[in-house]
Amino acid sequence: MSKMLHLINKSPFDRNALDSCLRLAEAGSSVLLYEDGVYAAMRHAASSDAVIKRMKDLKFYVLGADISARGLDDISLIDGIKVVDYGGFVDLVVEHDVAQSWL
Amino acid sequence: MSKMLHLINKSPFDRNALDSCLRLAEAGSSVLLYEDGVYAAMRHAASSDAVIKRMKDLKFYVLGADISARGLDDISLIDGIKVVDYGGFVDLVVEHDVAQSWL
Amino acid sequence: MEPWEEEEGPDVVKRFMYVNRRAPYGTIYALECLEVVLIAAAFDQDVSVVFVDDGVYQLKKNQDTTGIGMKNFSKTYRALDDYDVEKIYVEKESLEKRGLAADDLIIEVEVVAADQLRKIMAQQDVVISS
Amino acid sequence: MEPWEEEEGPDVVKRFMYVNRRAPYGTIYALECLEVVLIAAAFDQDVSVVFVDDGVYQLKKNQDTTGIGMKNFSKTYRALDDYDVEKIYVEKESLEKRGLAADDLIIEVEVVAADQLRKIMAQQDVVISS
Amino acid sequence: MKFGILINEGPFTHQASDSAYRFAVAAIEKGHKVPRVFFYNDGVYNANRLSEPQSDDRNLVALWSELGKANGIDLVVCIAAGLRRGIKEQILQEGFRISGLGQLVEAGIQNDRLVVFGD
Amino acid sequence: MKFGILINEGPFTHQASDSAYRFAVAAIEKGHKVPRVFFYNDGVYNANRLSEPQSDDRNLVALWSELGKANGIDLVVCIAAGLRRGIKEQILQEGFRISGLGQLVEAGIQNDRLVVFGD
Repeated sequence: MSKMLHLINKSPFDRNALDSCLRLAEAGSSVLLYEDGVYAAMRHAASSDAVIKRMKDLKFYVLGADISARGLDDISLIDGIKVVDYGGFVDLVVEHDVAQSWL
Repeated sequence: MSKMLHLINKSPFDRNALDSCLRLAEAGSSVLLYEDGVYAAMRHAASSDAVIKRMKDLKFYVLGADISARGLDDISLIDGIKVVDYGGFVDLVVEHDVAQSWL
Repeated sequence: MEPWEEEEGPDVVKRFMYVNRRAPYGTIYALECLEVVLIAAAFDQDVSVVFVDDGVYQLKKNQDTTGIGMKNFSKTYRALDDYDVEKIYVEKESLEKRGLAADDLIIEVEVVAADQLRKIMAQQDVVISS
Repeated sequence: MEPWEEEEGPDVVKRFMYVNRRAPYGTIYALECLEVVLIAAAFDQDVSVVFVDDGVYQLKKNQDTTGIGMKNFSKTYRALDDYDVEKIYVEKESLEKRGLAADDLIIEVEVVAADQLRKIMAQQDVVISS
Repeated sequence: MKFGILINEGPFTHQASDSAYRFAVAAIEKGHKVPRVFFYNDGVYNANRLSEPQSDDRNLVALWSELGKANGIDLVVCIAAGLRRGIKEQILQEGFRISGLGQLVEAGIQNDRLVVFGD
Repeated sequence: MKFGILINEGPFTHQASDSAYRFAVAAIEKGHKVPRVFFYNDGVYNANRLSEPQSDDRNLVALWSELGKANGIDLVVCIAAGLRRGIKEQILQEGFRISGLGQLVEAGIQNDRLVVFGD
């Protein structure tokens, strides 16, 4: 079985990309939140529970440059989501067998 | 107060346009579903209840050409949604004071 | 002379509302809508700007776009006041859903509940969304 | 000779999955993804096509685009079989949410539940979404 | 009645320009006027005369140009949106002109309705 | 490792091309290869050399062209997607070439990973 990296670049409030990914991501795979997808990494948002619920069997990452761009450095992230830079994005793609973009 | 025509061209399953419109449309205004918005006119879909709930104080219309294009002629519409053609779309814009597109 | 000039005098004032429902940077709509508002301010019309849904993120403080290589236009919202664009509304429910409050925003705005915003929206002559 | 030809032989077979999550006509993604699949079929690779979320609408029977002036490409899905594209999956939950069933679709597909689809998705080498 | 139309998306990728075109045709058939269509955001791509759809597909660039000519519609491409996207005079379809955002605001002031088509 | 990249959106309207560019730069800095970037859907607009962003804005058309030249990246614009949208040789930025969809499938076959950036 391939180890998958799921890429989410859409806001969880506007699009169903995160919902569908959380429904269809196999246990043990990883999710990288970037672009408008980073809003899903915020604690205390209406979307937080859905993410937290799958933290037991999925690993979550978020792109720091997109967090800073959107002024979210002062907002708490959900515990256990790891911040990466573009180099870390590349490393994640290398470490997983397949990258799936939820467009 | 202006009599408003709300224009929805997005699927209720993918975007929040319909939800936000239903939350913010003043009683007495109208909603035209067109393009991918026509999926919200279908009966027996997960989105149907939200539409039905506001049928008591909003009028709903759907663009027939977009229904046929998507092969929905054989699917039941929610009772009380009126089908219009592009001429009817124009008439609705004329009959209301303002058209608001929920992009 | 254009046909409409026969019907309407030059001093008609309409209520224009610009509606922002999308986050900044992920798409260009926030920036290009702001560009319209700045031009619109030069016309003697009644201008309102509304931020609902992900549009409220446009006003988030502390934006720093260095890492994504895009222009940070968030400070331009501060210029709206100089352009006499003073009716700026943010929906309360949209803020709450995103765990944000008024003091997270880069400018002072009028935070309005959905049922108030409904009434404000229903008082416009032209609504431009992007 | 390109650098990769040194490393991989010509007869490597990869599992390609094309994922469709959007309705037809409202956007071009459905059509342009179908165009990729038809080309991909000419390569000797293992091809799967998946329809989830609004993507299931692409396969709805009885599409008639006369009124919107766009090309009806729904019958092209029937050609997939001639191109030996036989692994066509539709998610059960997506159909149900939209009040649709397998016999509403223009071609025969394998309707799979979300937990089966998870496993199918996790067996691919390349995933192309549009 | 006079309609202003604002189109925010290019041809093909979204249905916006198709819907706007059909709306404009229907309005004119009913005796209304469409004094101006303003092309903003990716809408500026509707004016690219190099656009060459497949022979069995509609050609929105040509359709707008012809509708404009036949009905005196002012087809305005936003200069700022067009510059960054590379829609300039040298590839501009006949019948379109390039101008500023003020033309959009004017369309809102001078017409009875402004209808926005986008994503 | 070798990465293929697929870009489905044009510059400006979506962040896709920006993100893909930064991903490609980071990959190259880490010693990986990016043999090919394929531009599909509205992604073909990234190759329009008439694009002229404001002076304080980034110019993705130029950035891709330079990155491609410096690192031998094959920048391929889909011929079918480009034709309908009017992205043709006469306005093609240096460093890009126009070819068929087979080049995308090839990029999937010949690279270790294919990463898709879109809307």
